[in-house]
Amino acid sequence: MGESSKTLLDVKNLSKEFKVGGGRKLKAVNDVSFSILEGETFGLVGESGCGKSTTGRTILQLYNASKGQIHFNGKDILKMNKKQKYSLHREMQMIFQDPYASLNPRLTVTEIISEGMDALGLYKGDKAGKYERVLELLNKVGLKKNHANRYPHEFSGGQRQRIGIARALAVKPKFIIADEPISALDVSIQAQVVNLFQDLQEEENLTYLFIAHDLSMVKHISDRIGVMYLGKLVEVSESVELYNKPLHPYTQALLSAIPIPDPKVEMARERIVLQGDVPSPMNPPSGCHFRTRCPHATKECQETVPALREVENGHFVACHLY
Amino acid sequence: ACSGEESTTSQPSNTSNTGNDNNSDEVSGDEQVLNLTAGEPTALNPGQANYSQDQLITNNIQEGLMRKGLDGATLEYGLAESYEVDGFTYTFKIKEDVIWSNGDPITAHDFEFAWKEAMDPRNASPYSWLFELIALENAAELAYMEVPEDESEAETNIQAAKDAVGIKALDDTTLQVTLTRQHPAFLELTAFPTFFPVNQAFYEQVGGLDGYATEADTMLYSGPFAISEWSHDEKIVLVKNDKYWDKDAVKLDKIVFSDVADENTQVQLYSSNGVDAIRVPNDYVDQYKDSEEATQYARIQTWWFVLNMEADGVEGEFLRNEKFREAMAIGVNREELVNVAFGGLHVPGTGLIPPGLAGATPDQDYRSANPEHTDFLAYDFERAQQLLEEAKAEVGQDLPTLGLSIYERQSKEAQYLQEQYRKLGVNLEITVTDSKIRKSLFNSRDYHIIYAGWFADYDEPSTYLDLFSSTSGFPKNGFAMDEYDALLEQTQNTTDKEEKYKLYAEMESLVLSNFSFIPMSHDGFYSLQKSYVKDVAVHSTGPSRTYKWAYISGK
Amino acid sequence: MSNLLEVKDLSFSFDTFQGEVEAIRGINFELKKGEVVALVGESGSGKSVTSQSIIGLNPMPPGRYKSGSILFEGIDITTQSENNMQKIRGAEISMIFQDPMTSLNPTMKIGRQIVEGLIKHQGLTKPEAKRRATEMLGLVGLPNPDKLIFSYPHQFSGGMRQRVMIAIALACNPKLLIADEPTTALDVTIQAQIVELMKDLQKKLETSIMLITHDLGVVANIAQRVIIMYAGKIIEQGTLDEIFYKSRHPYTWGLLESVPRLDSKEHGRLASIPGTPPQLIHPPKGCPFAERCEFAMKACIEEYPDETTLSSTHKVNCWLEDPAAPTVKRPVHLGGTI
Amino acid sequence: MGKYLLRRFAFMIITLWVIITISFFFMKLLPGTPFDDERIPEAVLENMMAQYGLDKSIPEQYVLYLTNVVQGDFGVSYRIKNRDVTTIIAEKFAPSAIIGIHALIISVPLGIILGMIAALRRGTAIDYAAVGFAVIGFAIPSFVVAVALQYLIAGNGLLPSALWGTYKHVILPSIALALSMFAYYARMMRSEMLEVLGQDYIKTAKSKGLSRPVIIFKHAFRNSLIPIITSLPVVILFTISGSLVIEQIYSIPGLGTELVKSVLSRDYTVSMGLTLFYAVMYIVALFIVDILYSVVDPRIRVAGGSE
Amino acid sequence: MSINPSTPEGKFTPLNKETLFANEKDYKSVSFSQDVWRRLKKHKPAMVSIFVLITITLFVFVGPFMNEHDATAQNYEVIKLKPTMEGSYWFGTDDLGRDMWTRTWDGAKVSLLIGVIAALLDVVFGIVYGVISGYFGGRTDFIMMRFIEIIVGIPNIIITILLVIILEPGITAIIIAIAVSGWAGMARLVRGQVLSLKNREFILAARSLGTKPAKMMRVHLIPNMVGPVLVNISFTIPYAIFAEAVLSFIGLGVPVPDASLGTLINDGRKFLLTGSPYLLFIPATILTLIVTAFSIFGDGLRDAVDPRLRK
Ligand SMILES: Nc1ncnc2c1ncn2[C@@H]1O[C@H](COP(=O)(O)OP(=O)(O)OP(=O)(O)O)[C@@H](O)[C@H]1O
Ligand SMILES: Nc1ncnc2c1ncn2[C@@H]1O[C@H](COP(=O)(O)OP(=O)(O)OP(=O)(O)O)[C@@H](O)[C@H]1O
Ligand SMILES: [Mg+2]
Ligand SMILES: [Mg+2]
Repeated sequence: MGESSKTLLDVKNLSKEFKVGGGRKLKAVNDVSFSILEGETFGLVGESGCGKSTTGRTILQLYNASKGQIHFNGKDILKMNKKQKYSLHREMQMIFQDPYASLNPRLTVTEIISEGMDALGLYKGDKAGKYERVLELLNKVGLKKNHANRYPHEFSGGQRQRIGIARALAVKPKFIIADEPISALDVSIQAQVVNLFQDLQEEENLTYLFIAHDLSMVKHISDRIGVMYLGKLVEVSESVELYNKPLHPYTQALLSAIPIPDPKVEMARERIVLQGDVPSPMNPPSGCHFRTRCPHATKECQETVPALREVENGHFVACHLY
Repeated sequence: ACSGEESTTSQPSNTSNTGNDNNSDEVSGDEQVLNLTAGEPTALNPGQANYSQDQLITNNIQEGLMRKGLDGATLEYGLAESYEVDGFTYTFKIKEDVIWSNGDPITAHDFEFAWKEAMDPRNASPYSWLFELIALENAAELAYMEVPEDESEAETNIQAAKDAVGIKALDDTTLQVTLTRQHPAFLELTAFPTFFPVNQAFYEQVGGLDGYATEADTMLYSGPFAISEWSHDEKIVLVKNDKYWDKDAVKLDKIVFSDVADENTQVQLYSSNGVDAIRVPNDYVDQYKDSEEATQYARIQTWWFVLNMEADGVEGEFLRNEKFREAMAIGVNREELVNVAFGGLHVPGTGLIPPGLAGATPDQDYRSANPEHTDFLAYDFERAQQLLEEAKAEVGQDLPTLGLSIYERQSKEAQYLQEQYRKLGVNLEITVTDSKIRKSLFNSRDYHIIYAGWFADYDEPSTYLDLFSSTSGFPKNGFAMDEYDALLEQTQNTTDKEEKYKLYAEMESLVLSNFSFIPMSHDGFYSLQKSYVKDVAVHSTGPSRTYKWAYISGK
Repeated sequence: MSNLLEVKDLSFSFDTFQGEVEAIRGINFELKKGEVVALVGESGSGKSVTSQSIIGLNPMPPGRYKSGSILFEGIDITTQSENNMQKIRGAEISMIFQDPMTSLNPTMKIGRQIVEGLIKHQGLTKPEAKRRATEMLGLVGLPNPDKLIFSYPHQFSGGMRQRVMIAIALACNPKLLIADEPTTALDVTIQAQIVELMKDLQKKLETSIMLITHDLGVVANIAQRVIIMYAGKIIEQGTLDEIFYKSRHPYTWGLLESVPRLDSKEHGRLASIPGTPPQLIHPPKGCPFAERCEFAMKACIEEYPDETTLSSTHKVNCWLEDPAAPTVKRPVHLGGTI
Repeated sequence: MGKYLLRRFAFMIITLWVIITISFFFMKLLPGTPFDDERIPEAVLENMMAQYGLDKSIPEQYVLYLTNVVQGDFGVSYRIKNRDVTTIIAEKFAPSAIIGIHALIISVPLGIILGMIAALRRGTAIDYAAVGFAVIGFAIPSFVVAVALQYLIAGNGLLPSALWGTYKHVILPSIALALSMFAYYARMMRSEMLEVLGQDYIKTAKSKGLSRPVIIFKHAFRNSLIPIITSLPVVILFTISGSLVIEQIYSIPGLGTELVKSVLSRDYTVSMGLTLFYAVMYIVALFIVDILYSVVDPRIRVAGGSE
Repeated sequence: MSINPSTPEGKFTPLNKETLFANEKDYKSVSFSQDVWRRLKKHKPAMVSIFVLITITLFVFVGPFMNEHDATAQNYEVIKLKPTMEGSYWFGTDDLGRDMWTRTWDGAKVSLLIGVIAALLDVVFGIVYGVISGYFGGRTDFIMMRFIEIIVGIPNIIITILLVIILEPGITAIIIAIAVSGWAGMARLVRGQVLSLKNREFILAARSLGTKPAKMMRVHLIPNMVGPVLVNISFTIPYAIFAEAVLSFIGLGVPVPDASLGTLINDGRKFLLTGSPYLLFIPATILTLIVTAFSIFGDGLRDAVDPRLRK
């Protein structure tokens, strides 16, 4: 991380629409732009349904983007042919939210971890080599050799998530999209996994897109953070800066809504409690999507969509207040 | 007629008579209602009546020139009062005061109209060939004519042909029928539904062919009964016809024919007094044959194996081999067959022509008069084996499994035969086919052996022998013999009965010794009839029963 | 303050195919009038079973009480007939469940779902009950309550539904409200709304609340007392301050440490508890945490430690409290003193 | 909504058209003709075929049939002279429907009640007995049931053993038909009820202190009925459209028998008419299912229709 | 955080963690199917059903050889014999004097065969169709599903009868006919499974690893539908057996002299009134047993594979 690094991923004006019943369209991701530097952890936060997973999956080409560009390592992913896209998986991997649903219950740990290697044709014909690699990976994520031939249902949630991580690491990717990798885990386990993430980043020089709704964890692990609301990126900033000086009213509310496990701090805290619920992405409010819940909403907010602008060095916000 | 599956399952045979739901104690005070079973008629327009149930009901609601009497066979006058024969021309006098159920008089014109309508090629009557059979003048020209596309042209041509046909109403009560030669069953056939009258005015009023006799009220009745209710596929209710000329002879008030297709259900109904008579299904014979209510009847009918001499392949080679066919014919014990598979109900099939069909003299039927003509069919297992070996040697191949097509209800006897032939060394594979498939197998010669049958339409051997001429189109197995055709023609021109029957016997032997039609059994059946049902006339040919004289007593 | 609820030596097990699941094993605690107590623990530690025992909703069978009593205002819940329980439920004790999406009957209008309890417990007539239902919906901050009572649950968002659940639970002015992870299924901003609402209502109505959660942040915000559960046992309980600043159990420490704090500047590693909680089918006979405990000693796996009373409110079950045991210092960065 | 209905209707028409086409050509594959007398001379047979338009090429016949159907003319039966297909179906439908409805009236409520009792007494002897009965009731072939009833009950003269006409004739076939349905619904209700009883909102209802009967009838019952009610249209369709076996054994002039009869006797027009009739009924039933869903389940009401 | 070095007794000696986890070594791995089997074993009715099915299957193969009679051999001396030990006619004889014991087991074999093969065909068709429809989705799915509606819209019995007639009656025709009209349900089930699996994260994970569609179906989709598919099969088999019985009823069943339970029962109807009711009741009982066993087994299986019951 650091200023000298080059940009690994550059997302420009990315949009993703889903067709839903009755010929209507749902804009899950709406004109989102951000970039991630090599070796950096970029956090993406926002409430349920705001399009975080969709962003991640679109980058990984699990969904076809509706609009925009995604440059990875300087190459435009969206213009790649099928074959190139396959080889892309070697560099980009994903870790999923639900440790129970993300492992095929019919496969052994070895089979799960070697799937990516098989798909890319690594260790073709070299069974022993492959197995060696599996054991190495298991060791790396803190599992034991004797776990290799077990089935997922024989593991606890935290252990499963480790298997998922090992699977992603198997192809030696540069870039990992972690889609809420810890939200389904017990508190005492979350820390184990987050630590593992950090260790791996150091060892393998990984770049992360870390998706979560738990701002405290995101802040802990990320260098920079993007805040999403209803398909839009509303604020992007260095994580400490974001915490110290949230600009967007939504970010402010989000921060203040996070409960802090310290009674004294909690007691002293002044809380911005937002009114109302997140509107449906099917028909988002006009203008600024957040205006329906924003304490500062003006007429302008109703009319024009605020663009994401750099208000301070490296601190972007999409709000008419700035 | 052919012994089809439908014609036997819901045959006249399983209609029976009798009974009512009410029991009053006075003998004479019984409610005169009879509950019977019969399949849904396919047509009650006499010219279209085809299946046995059609004929049964038509026979009881209409009347021909003649009618079969209470003894089942003797011809009585029906609507005719008298007739005269002059060479091959018959002149019938119609009774003066006979009327249709709507009050219109029944006239000679009604007969002329009905017969011509039955021959009209546009109407495609299933029995139009009967007119050719009796040698009605110019009947074939009309019945088998090719109908021109153009409607008016068709009308003209047909009208012309109709005018040429040898039937004419000379006046309201005089009907002249001109034949080109003598047919022995002609008079009997005037009691057959195809020859029954139709009232032209009414016929046209209800829409002609498409409308006549499709419902109870779209037909007129000339017979002892009229239909009061016709619930299709459920039941037909007949009531006494008050306009019938001989209505005093009719004692029943009502006959209910219910359509009960399932044999087991029929038995259930009989035993729970739901119906008064049934034909005993083969499987129930043991149970009922000693019952007081059971009567055994012979149905004039023959069941035979038809061996297809035009089949393809090795199978065909065997079927064309006379030794093989003979082995098939003598390799089966018909005595055992009738005992095991028919509960002793049938008689062993000893010839083409079943027992019961009229012989040369009134005191003797044809079959018993000609036993020696079929001696070569006698069971001889060893010889059969030997013949089979010889056949194999001649063909030079192993005998493959042959297909045997049967109706579902022949399953038991077929399985018996299959086992017997297996012992002989002939393997048969049984396929159950319905009559539609059988028909197409026949036509395309796409079969090895079919287990078929034929029952007499009238009481004279030619009802069978006529079938085997090369022009009848009946033998669909490659059987054709000039010698036979010549003999047939000879019989048609022979007036001497004795002489004729001699020729008949010769013809029969000719067919049988070809061994491509192998008789298995002659039909017989038990009818269960409640003892309170009296005087039902049972016929062994044509429509199966007449209820004109029937009554209930002592229920 | 007198005790509203006293749970004494309560054990509860489920008989399953695999064997007996000892879901809770001899727990003791009490709850005072007007108090907010948080029950904290990891998944499967027995929080829900505990709370459902109190309201008598554990499925029996397969569940069964093995020992102990639950005294609610002096009445032992474990021995009450179903009929008596029906009088208590909803009227004296009511409950909010974790998932508002599934906890409301999807085919019944909101209004009726609130009214039911009112008619049953307070003997109100229908119009009265309806009026009260409207009032309750207003109280939990839902707009247009008089219209909402005719809506079906699916027309509401999760936050709104959870408010409806709260309205239902509070409709009959219960003395005790059990909230089983009421905000876990909700978004952070909505969670904040609900927590604020509960706090407000608690103040207004003086209902005692037993809040079940694994989120220490929420605990810090709302609770007065905290009970920490682990593998079917209560391992530590105390006031908010006692737990957050003076806790004595290594597990409590671990819990507190493993949550990153927004205000902490450093970007370093989180303290984590290795391993996973034990199975409850054949639970270890000693301290269930021993396997994961940094300080585990021989005694820990042999015998379960007795309760040590540190203050009238602060109790802990840990062998480290044994005078003979080595002294272990509380991690410094957790704050507080000792 | 209007647009939705229109679209739906358009699909129905297309579906029907495809069904007509498939079954038409399929039936033409059958060997044999409707006219089977072996003695009918070829000339006469040809005339007969011509009379029904069967001499034309199959595509021609198809076009003709389709044109007629569009005009509401389903033709006349080949088997029974001059009987209109529409009339045949109308007449045959009545007995089938009567028996079907009786069977439904007997089986559905009883099945639901039994299933409910079993669910509420889960794990007890009552439950085992009910489940056992339901499983076996479902497994006994209907013709064995029908014959046994005929033998045991009608054999004693209590009820007519077969035939059609009076109300007495309805009872046995209805019971025979009802048994397997009864068993089916008992099982279905039991599992639905258990499923619903395990739902969170039942816990909520309990936590309100509602009594067991209130919970069962106001909360559980209605929701467990949803799948049953919504499955009903299709089940009703199959029930009232006639059971071949029952009709045959009790000699009832119904649709089931007619269907088999018509196919076996190559009565193309009737077979086609019946196929169409069933298809239309089926499609309509599916449509009703959709509507029912939105009626009984408010979650779907708002979502609006399909997909 | 440090441990005070002064430890008075062994009781408070720090533990060596290695020994604590030592017992993990002899852990035996259990695959998903073993897990299901383990659960199934606890389902008593299902186990009884399996036992019944195995017993019947055993008799189906061994039964005919237990006495000296042949299924089609006719012995006119012993027509319609009641079940007796004498001459080892344990189930009696029929109206052609054939041994019912042998015929019943042979018939059960045919019925089971029809059930099993029809189910297999069903599975093959249904799975292929359903997987394609569900996996490719969109227009393909739409058209394929409409086609299913059409198939279901044509009465089953018509399709079955037509096929049996066209293909000439025989076991093959019956199996094909039953399979053709039966696969739609399976296809729908499979499609539904695929649709729900498609959004499961492990499928997304496989896609993100670059797994190709063929492997995707083989490794990820199909194995994970095994549970519901098996449950469906356990209901398809009795359905097929029933369907054959109904075909027997209209005379389109297994060709004579072979027997299936359906033809035996149908033939047996006439013996109810003629003093040999056992000719109906024996095959009927066996059919009922088979169907009952299958459906109870299916229930048990459903419980065993139901993810909601899984932890
Ligand atoms: N395959 C899909 N088809 C249709 N709509 C979809 C699909 N996937 C996601 N959506 C919709 O797109 C929106 C964004 O979804 P997404 O999963 O990206 O949100 P998220 O921020 O990851 O939420 P969460 O925190 O719940 O995971 C949601 O409204 C969701 O309903
Ligand atoms: N009906 C039941 N049958 C069998 N075991 C059960 C049942 N209900 C709960 N358990 C078991 O009891 C133990 C405690 O469960 P409980 O639901 O109280 O945990 P919890 O602390 O509420 O966890 P969570 O945070 O996941 O809700 C668990 O091991 C659970 O598996
Ligand atoms: Mg997501
Ligand atoms: Mg819980």
